[in-house]
Formats: sequence, structure tokens, C-alpha cells
Amino acid sequence: MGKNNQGTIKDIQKISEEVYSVKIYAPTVDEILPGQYISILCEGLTFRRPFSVSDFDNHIITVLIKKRGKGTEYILSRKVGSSIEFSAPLGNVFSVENKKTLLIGAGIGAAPLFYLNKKLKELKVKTFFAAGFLSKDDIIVTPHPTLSRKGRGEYDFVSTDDGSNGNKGSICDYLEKLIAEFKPEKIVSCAPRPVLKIVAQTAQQHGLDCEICMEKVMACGIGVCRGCVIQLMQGDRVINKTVCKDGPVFNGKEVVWQ
Amino acid sequence: MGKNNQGTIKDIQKISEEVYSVKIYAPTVDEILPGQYISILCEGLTFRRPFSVSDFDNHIITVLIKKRGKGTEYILSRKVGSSIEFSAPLGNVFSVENKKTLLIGAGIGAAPLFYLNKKLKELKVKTFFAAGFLSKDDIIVTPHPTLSRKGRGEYDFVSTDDGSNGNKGSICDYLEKLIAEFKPEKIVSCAPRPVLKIVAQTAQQHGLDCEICMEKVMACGIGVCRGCVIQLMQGDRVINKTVCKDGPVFNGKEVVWQ
Amino acid sequence: MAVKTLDLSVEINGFEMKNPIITASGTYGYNNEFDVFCDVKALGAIVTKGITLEPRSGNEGERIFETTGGMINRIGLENIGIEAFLKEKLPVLNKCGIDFILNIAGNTPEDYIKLAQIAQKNNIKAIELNVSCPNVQHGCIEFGTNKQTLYELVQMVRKNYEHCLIVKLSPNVTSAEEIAEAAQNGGADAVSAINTVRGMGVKLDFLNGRFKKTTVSGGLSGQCIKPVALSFVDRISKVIDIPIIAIGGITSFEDVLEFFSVGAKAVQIGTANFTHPNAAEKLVNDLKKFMIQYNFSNLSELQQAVKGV
Amino acid sequence: MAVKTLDLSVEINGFEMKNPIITASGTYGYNNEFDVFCDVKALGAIVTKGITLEPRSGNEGERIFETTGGMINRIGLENIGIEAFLKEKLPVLNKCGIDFILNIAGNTPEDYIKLAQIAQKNNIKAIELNVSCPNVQHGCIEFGTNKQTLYELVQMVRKNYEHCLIVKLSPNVTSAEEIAEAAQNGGADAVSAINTVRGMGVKLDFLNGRFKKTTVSGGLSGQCIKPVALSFVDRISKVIDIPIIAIGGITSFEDVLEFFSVGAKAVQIGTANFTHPNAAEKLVNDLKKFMIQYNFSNLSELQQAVKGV
Ligand SMILES: Cc1cc2nc3c(=O)[nH]c(=O)nc-3n(C[C@H](O)[C@H](O)[C@H](O)COP(=O)(O)OP(=O)(O)OC[C@H]3O[C@@H](n4cnc5c(N)ncnc54)[C@H](O)[C@@H]3O)c2cc1C
Ligand SMILES: Cc1cc2nc3c(=O)[nH]c(=O)nc-3n(C[C@H](O)[C@H](O)[C@H](O)COP(=O)(O)OP(=O)(O)OC[C@H]3O[C@@H](n4cnc5c(N)ncnc54)[C@H](O)[C@@H]3O)c2cc1C
Ligand SMILES: Cc1cc2nc3c(=O)[nH]c(=O)nc-3n(C[C@H](O)[C@H](O)[C@H](O)COP(=O)(O)O)c2cc1C
Ligand SMILES: Cc1cc2nc3c(=O)[nH]c(=O)nc-3n(C[C@H](O)[C@H](O)[C@H](O)COP(=O)(O)O)c2cc1C
Ligand code: FES
Ligand code: FES
Repeated sequence: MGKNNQGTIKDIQKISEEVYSVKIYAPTVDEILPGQYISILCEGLTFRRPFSVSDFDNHIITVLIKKRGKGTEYILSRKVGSSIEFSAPLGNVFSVENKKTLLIGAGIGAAPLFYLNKKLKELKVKTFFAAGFLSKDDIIVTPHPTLSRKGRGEYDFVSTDDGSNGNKGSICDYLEKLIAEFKPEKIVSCAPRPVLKIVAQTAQQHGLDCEICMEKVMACGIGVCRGCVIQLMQGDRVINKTVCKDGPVFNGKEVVWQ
Repeated sequence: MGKNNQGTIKDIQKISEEVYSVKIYAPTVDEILPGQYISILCEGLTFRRPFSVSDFDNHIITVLIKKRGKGTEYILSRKVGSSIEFSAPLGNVFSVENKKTLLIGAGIGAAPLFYLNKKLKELKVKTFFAAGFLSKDDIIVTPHPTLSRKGRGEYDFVSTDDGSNGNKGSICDYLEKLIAEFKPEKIVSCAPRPVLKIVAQTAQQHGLDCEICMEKVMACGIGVCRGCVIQLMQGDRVINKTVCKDGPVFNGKEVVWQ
Repeated sequence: MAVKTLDLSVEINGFEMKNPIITASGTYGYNNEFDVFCDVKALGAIVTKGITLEPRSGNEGERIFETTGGMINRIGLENIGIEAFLKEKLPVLNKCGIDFILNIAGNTPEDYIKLAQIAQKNNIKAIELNVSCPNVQHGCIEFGTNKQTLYELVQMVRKNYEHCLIVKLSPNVTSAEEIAEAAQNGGADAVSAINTVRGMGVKLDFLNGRFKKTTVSGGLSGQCIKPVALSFVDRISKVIDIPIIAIGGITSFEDVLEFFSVGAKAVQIGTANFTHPNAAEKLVNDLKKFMIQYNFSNLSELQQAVKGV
Repeated sequence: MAVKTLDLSVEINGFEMKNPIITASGTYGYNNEFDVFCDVKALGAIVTKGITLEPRSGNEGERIFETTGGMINRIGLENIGIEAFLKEKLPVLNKCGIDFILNIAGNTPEDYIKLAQIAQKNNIKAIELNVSCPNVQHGCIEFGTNKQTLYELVQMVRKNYEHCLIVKLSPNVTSAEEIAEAAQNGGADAVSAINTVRGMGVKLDFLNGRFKKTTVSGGLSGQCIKPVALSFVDRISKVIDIPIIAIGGITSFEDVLEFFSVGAKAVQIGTANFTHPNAAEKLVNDLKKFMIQYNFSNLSELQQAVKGV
């Protein structure tokens, strides 16, 4: 028991063109690890809405929310101080190990990588955080980045499709270069599906470990409804895994890309 | 064209235990007469919610709203300054004529009578405004009553079920007395159905004109869906009339009480 | 560059509509009542409230009930009857230039035939057979749930009416396909689907230790039934060739596109008229805007593009 | 004054449930998965995910789709199969003291019979026949929409299973009454109703002048179908005598009372478990609180009071 929680919204701040940082005080949540997510009850909607945790510290959960439809609008229209109901922690975790790690984010996909990066750095694991965005106004910078490199916050490398900040082009265009220069042992990525696919394939070509964080519309969040399955190739068998419980983090090698 | 309007909420004030006064600035509404109502769009709900107009002045519509379910909660949770969509003006009107008029309200039913009372007084028609409530905290007093009689606002007579303010008992208990003392030519009432029935029958016994304001769940608000019909006895025929368009004001003599 | 003319028109057996946005029977009155909210003549057509041979006073008791995402109605076909319609409403329709479809209902096949004959005689260009109203004791729904009965009814009406004959289908059947085929085989020019879904609303009040119960058993409509309607239209579009006019929860322009994508040629707007009384006119405008912006010059081009994917 | 003991129990052919709040098949897993959210053994029972003879991997493509007031699913009966159930899940159910109903589905009458025999042999005290799942190509739904086929199927299962036999009915039929009677006549101890309503979700994206379409055709569930379920239960309660377990959009305690008022003896909670993962346990508590506050000492007393009005 205990995965259903009542929290209080402590802070909502706009941090890019469409993304907001939302801080929730959650007295009943003791631990959330990088890769895990929370699922928020939105009034009038059947499905709770899942969001990766982008920081967790002393019962304060930070999620970065991109405005999309009714659910995100509901959450972002709540007043600071109002209560909010959510399930947490849900899902599996990024493995935290002493391997030189290249983090690849794209758009809102950067969200869970902030938390992972922080944890890895605490453990003195070498990381390189690269992220791609559409344009300079879309760059997601957490409210109080520990580092600030010309408006690029904690990123070690930024690309924008239009070149308005950092390097011009998709983050995928720079994958080879980043691998060549940083020489990672492992890549971790959260991004739209097409980007994930390229990252996973590139990692495989270079024989690197690869963890990717997937998305799928969810109902139950705990693996029972079988609504969010993806296919993994394990050995020579294709098997169903749920993004909500077996994931959202998967071994990039195993995912079957349809 | 023009019955669908966009307005702005100018003010929301709690005016009794469960009732709030809501002021809406409605630039596209030029005239609303006593007895008419507006019907407010509430997000996520199929039916607009009807509310009698309790004052109208220079494009400012005042409605008094009792908190009930989702619709009223939605309206009352809106921020001052936010926009609101509604149909107006809807329904027929109280007849304004030079007859000594006894106004009988009960609970939130007092709402439209404030506006009628104001209009009648402007025309120097003699009125006597009596209203019944459950208890003193339920007495609805408009934000800035022109008269204040010991917390009873504009009422000439108040009864409360528990006797905590004014006379003890239901307003119906005082009907005979009020008629005997004020000697009206006409009674106008808005109240829950059982009260209306007693008022209508009492008026008939005394041979007085009687107008009553009825309620019914509504869908279209303009008489086309036939969802809100009540039966009237006209001559010796029973006919259907819509509360939304033919009403909400009816001749007390004609209503068929089921 | 020359401005392309925008062709939104839909034609079914000689019945011309300027666009595919129609308002559904029972939700829009008889003629121009909604002019207080929007420009009725800008619509493709309106479908009149269901008309019977004789006037009807409808059901007693509570008639409407709000539900999650929709409503239930048991109006019971209250209407002024065909005679009053011809005398009082038809002239207004003609005067205002409102294209309309006469929705007719009856207890017996003879009722339908007589109404069709009257429509024929009065040069009414389109009728919609309500064989699917769950709110009346006899007739009506029974025709709509049995394929043989429906086939025979449509055939008889067809013999008496030469203009656009639309059959409105009930979703309350085991096989959508069979019932749609029956309508087509009987000679319908088009089907419209869906009518309301059987539903019941219950309201309980608990007062002084006792329950007070109010029930409204009738037809469910509104956004909550959109998935039911999409599924129904999708299935019948695979078995019939005549045009399908989609109905069920349609509120937004996205909804309209969704129904085009499963094969609808036109759509009817019902319950949404209550929530947004200018919904229908807005849909016409949204459709025009979209087509201009993305360079579709006629409706079937757009419908092909949405369907073809 | 002595504290009255509160009796919420429901018994159907020897199957004892401590209260009438059950969780619906497919929404609650196989055993104690929901313990992370609430106390599963506090519930009257859980119904397992639909189990087939062999494991199934379910449908490819998108499987769930949110709609206004509900959702559509086309899971396609992904399940671990009866053998794995007996080996992995049954021990957990027994160990945790969770009362359960085994939901079974098959392609042929033989599948059902075999599953019933296995249930009988393993002393499983209640089974629910899923004859109404709209999400698989063959079998299942066909049994649930034809009264003769259903009658025969139930009869055959009955001969092979002596404990509590529940038949789960599909709302996608022309006559609710006939199908419920068929289940009763076949020898069911109870019926549960309703399974999901046929529905379809469409999502269109318009990108670079082209439409991209995703569709999810399956079963509609959630609050939006509550009126359909109320109507269905109301109608069948007038023609059958065996207990009815109501399902469809039940979320709040008021919903539970509404279904009692139309004749339900117990209820199942499905989609609401997703929105409020502790919904079912909360309903048990709400029910208890209400009965204590208003002095109802046993369930049927309350059910009579709500129904009797
Ligand atoms: C494990 C997981 C972690 C996530 N983390 C984050 C996060 O940290 N920050 C964030 O902003 N978003 C995150 N998302 C996506 C987020 O859940 C959706 O944006 C949100 O549910 C949309 O809800 P809505 O009601 O606003 O939009 P809807 O009206 O539901 O949908 C609007 C649009 O968003 C798309 N969408 C809806 N749900 C998803 C989904 N699950 N995945 C992808 N697209 C979707 C829809 O297809 C639609 O086009 C995550 C999703 C998952 C599964
Ligand atoms: C012509 C007219 C004028 C009205 N004027 C006022 C007014 O000035 N101030 C005011 O507070 N209310 C007024 N009402 C009632 C008001 O419309 C309802 O209280 C409101 O619609 C309830 O909406 P809800 O979503 O909050 O409650 P719901 O969840 O819809 O209902 C909550 C409770 O209120 C009851 N209720 C709902 N609608 C009505 C109705 N139309 N009549 C009676 N009971 C209803 C329900 O049965 C239920 O028990 C008026 C109604 C009509 C028809
Ligand atoms: C109040 C009301 C009255 C209706 N009356 C009729 C009618 O007279 N004839 C008919 O064929 N359909 C009638 N319908 C059904 C609608 O035309 C339409 O088929 C149904 O409501 C589904 O569409 P919607 O979800 O857009 O409302 C009525 C519906 C409502 C809500
Ligand atoms: C994701 C999902 C999976 C389901 N799987 C099954 C199943 O395996 N067997 C079955 O009989 N019903 C299944 N159902 C139907 C539910 O048990 C229930 O009958 C239906 O959802 C209506 O109830 P609700 O509105 O409370 O969800 C499933 C429903 C959902 C939403
Ligand atoms: S959301 Fe239910 S299994 Fe993943
Ligand atoms: S609400 Fe439609 S006729 Fe009154």
C-alpha cells in the first residue's frame, strides 16, 4: 500500500516556450529513483497522466511538464498550494553504475536525465549531457541550474534544429561526433521514438550499453491492464513487456522497433 | 443572432452560507428583464446551467448562485477577470404592472425577486418582499443592500425555520397573515415547488393574481428540445409548456401540480 | 494566382446541401429557432424534429437527464403533427431559405407511407425515416432492429417517395451490418447513423431514512457515444455503398474529420447544439478555413485524403 | 445499545463474498497486484483477467484509447494461460486470502468446458464465462450475442462445473432480455452485466499536408457507459430471477446504490480502478459507513430499501 499519494503543489514555473517545472510536496513519498515516474490524477479524465521525475529531494518531487492537452492544462492551471493526487513511484529505474555515460535528451525527453545526471555526478561517474531542441526558446533549463553555460543550463552540449543556440541540427546528427569525442561506455537516452531508435542503433554499432526511456499511453500504471505493451527481443523470442511496470527504461538492444 | 455571449467575471462574493453573488460584465447584452435568466456554459458538462438574473445594470448581470454540484462549483471556482460563456437573455418575464404586489421568496428563490422589486419600486408600485430561509446564516442578502434591517437586507419580512432571525417557521405559515396585513392585488413567488404550490393555491383562494417562477432541468433553453415541459390547464385543455421559453414565469392558476 | 472556388456541397438523389454540416432531429426545432444563436441557413441542412401524422404530447415525467459526457432523453416524440408542420413551419423554412430534411416517425408502416406521400405531394426534397427512436411504446424502434421488417418498410416508403430517402439507423442491434444492408436493399438513398443508445439515468435522494428515486429511461446521446458511432459507421461503411451521414457526439472539427475518416459523407450535430448553440455554424466555418488553408478545393478531395490513410 | 453486527455478505451457490464490491476482469490483474494501492483482501472478490487454455500475447498495435468519460481497449485477451495461472497465481490468491472469480474465455465450446473442468478439479469456487469480449477475432463474442448458442454453451459448462457459475453478458445485442434468459435457462447461478460496449477511437494527425490515422476498435468502458449498464440491468432484472452482478462505469458510492436500485445484488468495478486505484476499497468503506450511519444491519435490507421506491 502507499503508492497513491496526496501532495501539495509548491511551485510552478515556466522554463521554456511550452514547458513548466512543477514542484510537488509529497510527505508520503520516501524515495524515487532516476527513471521512475509519477502518474497524476486529472479531474474529468479517465487516465492518470505519467511524468518522469526530474528531481527528488526531501519529499519534493520535480516534474517538467510540456503543455499538450486537457491533462497537462489541468495540472498547470492548478494554484500553488492546491492539493494534487498521484501514484508514485512507478516504473523501473536507470541502472546506476560506474560507466562513463553519454546522456542524450531531445525536447521534453531531457526531463528524467537531469535527475540521473545529478545522481551519477554525486557518485563521481563521468557523464556528458547532450540535448537537442527545436529552437533556442525550447531549450529546457531547470529553474536553478547548477551550471549555466550561455542559457544552456546543465547541458554539456546543445543542438537546435534552427541553430538559434548551440549547434545547428538534430541531436542525432551529432551522435557519432559525441561518441568519438567523449568515448562513453554507455548511452542513456529519453527522446521521441525516432530519435531513440537512432540512438539505440548507433549504440549497438559501437558496441555500447544503451538504456532508453520509452513512452506509451497508460491506464493502470502497474502492469495489469496490458494496455502499454511493447515488444522486446529476448534471446530469439519476442515477448511483451509493459512500459508502465517493466519499463519505462529498456535495454536499447532488445526493443523491437515497428 | 446574439443570444450566445462572452462575458467577464467582475466579482464573486459569498453572501450567505451557500450562496454567492456573481457579477458578469456582458458587453453584448443590452437588456434583461425581471424573470429572465441566463444559462452558463460549464466546462465538461453537457447542459448549460440556468440562473435567474437578480440585477442588471449597464451591462453588468448579477446572478446569485447556490453551490450544488459540478456546474455551480465550476462557476464559483473561476477567477475574477476570467471569461465566461452564456446564453442570454432567456425566458419570459414577470409582468410589470401597477398592482400592489406581495413578493414571496424562499431560499435561493429570492434571487429574481430582487430585480423585480427594484423595477417595481422604480415605477412606484407598492411591494412587500417576504422571504423564508432555513436559518439566519442562510438569509440571502445582496452585497450592497439599499436597506439594511438587522441583517435582513431588502426584505420587508423574513422567516427562518429555526427562528434564528425574523419569525420562526416556514414562509408558508405566514402567507395568510401577510395577505391580511399588506392586502396585495397580486402575488409573485419564486421558491421550491411545494412552496409555490401553496402560494398559488392561497392566491387563488383569495382571488389574487399570481405569477410564479418555475424550475426544471434544461437542455436547449429555447423551447426546441421539449425537455423541460410542464403542464398548464388552459380553459379545459391540458397543454405542454416549456419552462425555458414559455416560462419560467407562469400564471399560478394554470399550473397543473402533479 | 486565381482563388480556387471552394466546393463543400453534398448531393444525395437530387437533394443539394451547400455543405456537409447538418443539425440532428430533435435538437434543432422545426425551422429557424436557432437563428437566435447562429445563422441557420448557413448550414448544409437541418433535420426537423420527428413528425408524426397526428400531433403528440410526448411522455409524462422527467424527460432529460445529464450523464457523464452526454445526456439521456425520453421526450417521446412530442411534435405538432404533419398538418401543423406544413401550415406553420414549412413556409418559414422556405422563406428563410433553410434546406431541411423531414424526419418522420410512425406506429405502423401505413403511417410512414402516408407521411412519405404527404412529403412527396408537398415537394419536400428529403426525408429521414426515424425507425430507431427508443422512447415510444409502440412502433418506431421495432422497425429499426429487425432487418426483414426494416427492409419491407423502406421498400414501401420508397415506392411512395421519389426524392432523397434517408434511413436513420439504431445502434441498439446485434449486427450493424445487417441492418444497414436492409436499408440499402430496401431502396434507401442514404443512411444516417446513429440514433441514441439505450440508456437509463437514476437519481436517488436519501431523506429521513427513505430513498426517493427518479429514473429517466431513454436514449443516450452526446460525446460519450462518439466511440459507439465511430465503430458503427466504420462497420457499415464496409458493407454498403450508399452515402452515410454520421451522427453521434459530434462537437468539434476534429470529430467531423474522424467521421470522414471512417467513411461518412456528411455529419449531423445533435446534443452539441445544447452545449454550444452555435456549434454547427462554427463547424461550417472551421471546415472552410481548414480547406482553404490546406488547399483542398472540394469536399470529396478532403474526405479521400482523410480516409485514404 | 448493543452494536448491531453489520452483514454485507453475498452468497451465490456456495460462493461467499464478504461484501458486494468486486473488481472487474482485466482491470485488476490476477491476484494481489493492487495491494500497492489498497487492501485487496478487503474486497468481496476480484475477478481475474480473462484466462484461456493456452497463453496469449494479445493484439498488436495501440491497445487503449481515452475517450470522453471513458476508454476503449483492445487488449485481445493477453494472458498467461490456465496452467501458469494455477502454478503462479492461485497460490498467491490462497496465501493472501483473496476471494476470486476465475474469468474464462475460449474459441470453442470445448475450450470453455475444459477450463470449467480444470476449475472444478482445482476447487475454484466461482467462474465467470466471458462470452462477450469484443476484442478477439474468433469465439467469445459470438457466444454472447446468439441466445441459442449461449444457452447451449452454458448448459455444457454447467454439466462440468458445480460451483458458482456466472455468465457475463454483452450489451451489444438487440435484446438484453433474451440473452439473459438464455443464460438463466442454461443453468447459470448468476449473470454479470455488462461487458464493454463496441466502440472505436480515431486519432488523426495532420502533418505536412497528409493525415496520419491511428484507430483503436474495441470495447468502451468507464463512466460514459453507466447509463447503458443501468438500462441493461434494469431490463434483465425484470425477466430473470438469478442474481445480477452489475458492471459498467461504477465509480462512486452513489453509482453502487443506483445499480442496487435497479436490482443488482453485487457490483464490479473496472475502469475506475485506473482513475482511482483505491476506488474499490473506498466503496467497501463507504458502504459500511452508510449502513452504520443509517442503521441498516444487512445488505439485502439496504438493497430492498433502494429498490423498493
Ligand atoms: C513514462 C512516461 C514519462 C513521461 N514523462 C513526461 C515528462 O516528464 N514530461 C512531459 O511533459 N511529458 C511526459 N510524458 C508524456 C505525458 O504523459 C503526456 O504528454 C501527457 O499524458 C499528455 O496529457 P494531456 O492530457 O495534456 O494530452 P492529451 O490530450 O492526452 O494528448 C495530447 C497529445 O499528446 C499525446 N500523448 C498523450 N499521452 C502521451 C504519451 N504517454 N506519450 C506520448 N504522447 C502522448 C497525444 O497523442 C496527443 O497528441 C511521459 C509519458 C510517459 C509514458
Ligand atoms: C429558470 C431557472 C432559474 C434558476 N435560477 C437560479 C438562481 O438564480 N440561483 C441558483 O443558485 N440556482 C438557480 N437555478 C437552479 C440551478 O440551475 C441549479 O442549481 C444548477 O443547474 C445546478 O447545477 P450543478 O451542476 O451545480 O448541480 P447538479 O450536479 O446538476 O445538481 C445538483 C443538485 O441540484 C439539482 N438541480 C439541478 N438542476 C436543477 C434545476 N434546474 N432545478 C432544481 N434543481 C436542480 C439536482 O437535481 C441535484 O440534486 C435555476 C434553475 C432554473 C431552471
Ligand atoms: C432531445 C433529443 C430529441 C431527439 N429527437 C429525435 C427525433 O425526434 N427523431 C430522431 O430521429 N432523432 C431524435 N434524436 C436523436 C438525435 O437526432 C441524434 O441521433 C442523437 O442525439 C445522437 O446524436 P448526438 O450525440 O449528436 O446528440 C433526439 C435527440 C435528443 C437529444
Ligand atoms: C483494459 C480492460 C481489459 C478487460 N479485460 C477483460 C477480460 O479479460 N475479460 C472480461 O470478461 N472483461 C474484460 N474487461 C471488461 C471489464 O471487466 C468490464 O466488464 C468493463 O470494463 C465495464 O466495466 P467498467 O466500465 O467499470 O470498466 C476489460 C476491460 C478493460 C478496460
Ligand atoms: S498501463 Fe496497464 S499494463 Fe501498463
Ligand atoms: S430546455 Fe429545451 S425545450 Fe426547454
